[in-house]
Amino acid sequence: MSTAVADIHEVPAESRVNYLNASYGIKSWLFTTDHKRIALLYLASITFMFFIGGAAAVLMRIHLIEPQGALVQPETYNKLFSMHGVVMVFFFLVPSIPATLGNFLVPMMIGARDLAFPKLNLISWYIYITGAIFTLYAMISGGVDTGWTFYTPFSSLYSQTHVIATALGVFITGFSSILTGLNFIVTIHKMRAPGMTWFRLPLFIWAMYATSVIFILGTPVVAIAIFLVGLERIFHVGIFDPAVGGDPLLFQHLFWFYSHPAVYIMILPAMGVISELVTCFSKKRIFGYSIVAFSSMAIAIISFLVWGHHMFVTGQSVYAGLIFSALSFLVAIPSAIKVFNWTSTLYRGSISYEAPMLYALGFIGLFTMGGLTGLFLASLATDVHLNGTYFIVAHFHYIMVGGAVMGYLGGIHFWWPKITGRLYPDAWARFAALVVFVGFNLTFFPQFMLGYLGMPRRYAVYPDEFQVLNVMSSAGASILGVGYLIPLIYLVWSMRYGPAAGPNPWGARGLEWETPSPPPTENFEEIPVVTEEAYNYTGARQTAG
Amino acid sequence: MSEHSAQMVHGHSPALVHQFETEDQQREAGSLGMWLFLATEVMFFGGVFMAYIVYRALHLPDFIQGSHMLDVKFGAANTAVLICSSLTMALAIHAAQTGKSKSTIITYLILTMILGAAFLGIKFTFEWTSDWREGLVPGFHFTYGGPYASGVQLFFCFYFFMTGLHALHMITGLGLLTTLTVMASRGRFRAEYFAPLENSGLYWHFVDIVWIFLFPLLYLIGGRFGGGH
Amino acid sequence: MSGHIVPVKIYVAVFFSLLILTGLTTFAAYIDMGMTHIGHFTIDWNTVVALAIAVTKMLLVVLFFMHVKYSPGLTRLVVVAGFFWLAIMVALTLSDELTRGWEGHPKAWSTLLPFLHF
Amino acid sequence: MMQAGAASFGLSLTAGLFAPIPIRPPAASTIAEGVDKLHFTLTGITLFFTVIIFSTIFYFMIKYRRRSEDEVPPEIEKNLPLEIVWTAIPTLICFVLFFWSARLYIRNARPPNASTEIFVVGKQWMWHLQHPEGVREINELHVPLNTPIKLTMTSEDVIHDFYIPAFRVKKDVLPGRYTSLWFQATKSGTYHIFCGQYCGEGHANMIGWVFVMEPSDYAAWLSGGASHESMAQAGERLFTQLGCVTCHVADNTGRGPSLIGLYGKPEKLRSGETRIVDEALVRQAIVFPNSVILPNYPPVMPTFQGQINEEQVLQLIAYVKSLGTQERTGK
Repeated sequence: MSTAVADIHEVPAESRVNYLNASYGIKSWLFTTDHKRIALLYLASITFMFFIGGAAAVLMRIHLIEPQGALVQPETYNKLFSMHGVVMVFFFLVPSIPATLGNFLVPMMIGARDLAFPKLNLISWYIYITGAIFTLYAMISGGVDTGWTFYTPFSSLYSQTHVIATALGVFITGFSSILTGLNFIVTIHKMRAPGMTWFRLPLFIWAMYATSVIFILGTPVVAIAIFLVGLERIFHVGIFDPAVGGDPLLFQHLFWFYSHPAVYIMILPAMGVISELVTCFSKKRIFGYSIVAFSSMAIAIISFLVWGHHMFVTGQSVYAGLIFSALSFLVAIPSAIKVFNWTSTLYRGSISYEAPMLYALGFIGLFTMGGLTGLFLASLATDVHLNGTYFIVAHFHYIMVGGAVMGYLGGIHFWWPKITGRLYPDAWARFAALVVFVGFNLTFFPQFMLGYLGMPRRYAVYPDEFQVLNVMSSAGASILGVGYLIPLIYLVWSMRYGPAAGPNPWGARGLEWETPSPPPTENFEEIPVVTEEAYNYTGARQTAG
Repeated sequence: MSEHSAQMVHGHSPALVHQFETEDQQREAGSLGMWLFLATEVMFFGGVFMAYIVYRALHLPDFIQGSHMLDVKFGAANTAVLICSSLTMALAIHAAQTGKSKSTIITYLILTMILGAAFLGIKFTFEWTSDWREGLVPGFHFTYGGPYASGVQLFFCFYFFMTGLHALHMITGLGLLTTLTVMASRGRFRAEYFAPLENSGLYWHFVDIVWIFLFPLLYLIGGRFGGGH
Repeated sequence: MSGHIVPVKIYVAVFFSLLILTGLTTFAAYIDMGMTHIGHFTIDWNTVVALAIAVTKMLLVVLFFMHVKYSPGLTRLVVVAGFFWLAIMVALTLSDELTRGWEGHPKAWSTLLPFLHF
Repeated sequence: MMQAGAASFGLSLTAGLFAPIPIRPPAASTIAEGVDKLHFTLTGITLFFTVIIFSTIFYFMIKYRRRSEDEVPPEIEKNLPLEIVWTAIPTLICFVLFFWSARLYIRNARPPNASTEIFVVGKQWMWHLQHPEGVREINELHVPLNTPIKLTMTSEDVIHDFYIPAFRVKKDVLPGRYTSLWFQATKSGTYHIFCGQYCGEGHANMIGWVFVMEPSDYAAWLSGGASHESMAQAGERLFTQLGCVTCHVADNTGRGPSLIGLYGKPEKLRSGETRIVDEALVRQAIVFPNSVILPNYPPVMPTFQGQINEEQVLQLIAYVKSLGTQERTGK
């Protein structure tokens, strides 16, 4: 695939200089501008945030075992779901794949030495950390109870909790996303290796590009919306206060203008990962490369046109509702195309079932369900009944957890040998993937039924008839929780005790697999020259053979 | 770390950093980065403009009333000042581009800074100060009790938020210009390398454009004849 | 590419155009151009003129001072994308904000009748 | 082991507890059947595609499992007709679904002209309901069977949401605005009212019951208890108490326009726009008087914001509405 093939492959990982052992000490990490090290800084921080958000989820699920609430006061429950939402959305899901795998892989996959602006990349991480500190401070000092949506006028005038600190945290973190997106777009445009044309790019790069477009065009709007909430709260000046002529729905427009595309910030990178995994483990070129690539861009663009479907019952006009409903159906089409193409890629492949592939197949199934249940919510008449119920909760968890988190875990497992140079125990990993899949479905499938039966979300207590399904969901959540802990244990274990991975343990194609594991600081001895399309699994064997 | 080795390998000028292969690539990347940043700025200001448009439509008479309480001559004068500063900024870049002496570049940069400071001076001393005296600052000192009081308060909310956000960008721009002046005095800019100058210029012009829209939207709503419609 | 050198006289011409347009927009504000009511919408001609002048000024700055006239297609794409997205946000938000009052009108539902009789 | 545990737990739950779980909530309004039909069609579509995708994946997983490390799968070029087909099918389905759901939505959003109007005020964390006859309820709503009911709703504080799952209706209740929803109950019984929009600490307790009664029972319930003044009467009393009556004189000789014959008709405002005098406009006139001045009248009306609550505003509106049916006495 490239000319940069040297005999470095035979040198054992320990004796070779790579990005991990090039320098030591805490300073060499905190002041690094190496995209690979920054990726690891992100990995550590978002994993930390994931388990904080996860802890909140565990407490909520325990609480909901009893209709009258088994654990906490309603006030505390409200803070728990707000914390869960804020942390998971802004501090885990949005940065998850882009900031870790994206940071690590974008330069490597396109054959560059680093991102275009390495210092900016480090600054992004510090901005993220600053935002996280504000948000964690808000939690420790008493929490916030507005939900992650900060709806006015509750958030701006009525809530008695730490809205300002949380909002500031979210506001600041937004700039981290913007700068990451900017960095990616410039890098993908300007730093591709010779011969790496747009249609030779791995689909993960297309996905990161589409995601970055959303980052830079959507995030500023939510930043300003949240800023205005802060102003309103401090000065009571009436921006969203109807008593002074403000319109609370305007906040929702500004908020969802970003926050709906944000869902695609979460799922598009996962789709990119899945394209890599499915091709590698079935040893085939992706079915319909250009269509999958374009569908990523289509999703990114259409995602900005559909936000009003969050507002069908909020007093938005009937006319706007019709427009947004029609546009919302549009986004189903490129998503469906992707699913069909992934499935077709399996056809006549040579499929093996290492852990990353199990995550990928799980993703396809769960995303299909998550996507199809989205049709219920794009449909005006059914949305009226389902909006604000557990059906919504189930739907977006199928997309965000069943989709984005499965993709994230699949990607982490796939590139772990590249990142650390070590292999993890595959049997454990497969087992964990199954536990996650089963636990996930047990947790969230009952919530579809709860929603249709009419149970509203964000209820600290609920009528007795909903208990059975809630208990089922909580039981599933305990399995899911275990499923997430197992990889944490064996992945950490493998960093020290795992066998050396070699440059390409999966027999995968792509520039990142042509450097040693872990890669040297400069990524490539010499910038490779690309002469063929991505995923050339069949052709490669013939030339190498 | 590896910056030096990369330079030795490639043997390029000291302005080239390790991740780039050529100076052209580096310059294009910087320029694209700046443009993308400005696109995010468009959306950032866009959010406020959006809110402004909605409220203007909802409370047109109130906004006209509020607008008529601003002094149009300061707004117009400030527009002219900013346009002048955009010209001097463009000329500073032109000077670097055509290899003029560093004192020419510095002169234009300092002129730009003086004009920028003049803008802020007019804004703060003549406008904001008198608004404060008249009790037109929502949240701090708002005593206006005439017709459309709540809508006028909303208007002044937007007035202060938009001009404040703009002033913040101006101050950032002045910081950039200071850095550029220092860089210019050290002879960093040549006809082959003036990317920081060019990219800061883009930013400065963008801030000018924001004001070009703020002026009619805040000062001239619904015309300046009589008492509105 | 961005190496293009714009002659000083173009800068100066743009500069004077901008000043003249500033004068023009201020002057125009003192003339009552009236309003036109079309159905639910009201067009305030003073605002239309003021915005048209502002857009012209913006184009002058973007094309000449910011060199977009001489820039590669990618730069233009970014500029267009920025404003296109802004337009999306404004248009779709206004599709709600401006039509919200319509439902109070008995006739409003008749515009939706095609949906009921297909 | 964990998995086995999970599986047996799941099985026992399924066997022991699944039976009493209903698969759909009670359907007790004219709207419910239509929504359910669409819902189950969508469920069918979801199941169909989920089964197709899952079974295809399983089939491929088994059929094309890797048998040896050296096998080379065939090169399969993309298949344009196939891509077109599987783009067209979802597009077509979405097209049909959009029109179906939009049509249903418009029908469900448009209250019949002959609806009985009931007024709802949401407040952290309870529902205040007022019948035009004057009966007031908290967290309970009594309605007659087979009668179209229109709820006009507003909030005293934050955004709430009035949700009756059994009727499949839901609408946010906003401060500073009136939203409405309507339904026609088809089954007697008692059904949940939920607050569907998170509104703070007591959100989960902001629930109530709707009682659907035979019309005769309803009439008895309405007339039972102490004698009430109707909403319009209460409004008239307020109209005098607040001094509105001093300017809005019936024969149009006061400083403000007479309100007789005003309601429900289009009026040209001073700003040039023409608006129908409806609930929203009357509310606006009470809260932001200067924004809806009629030509020929000075902008002298003070705002009543903060002096009266939303329920009283609704009573005033009911009174203005009752004046609307009277003949206008010129200008």
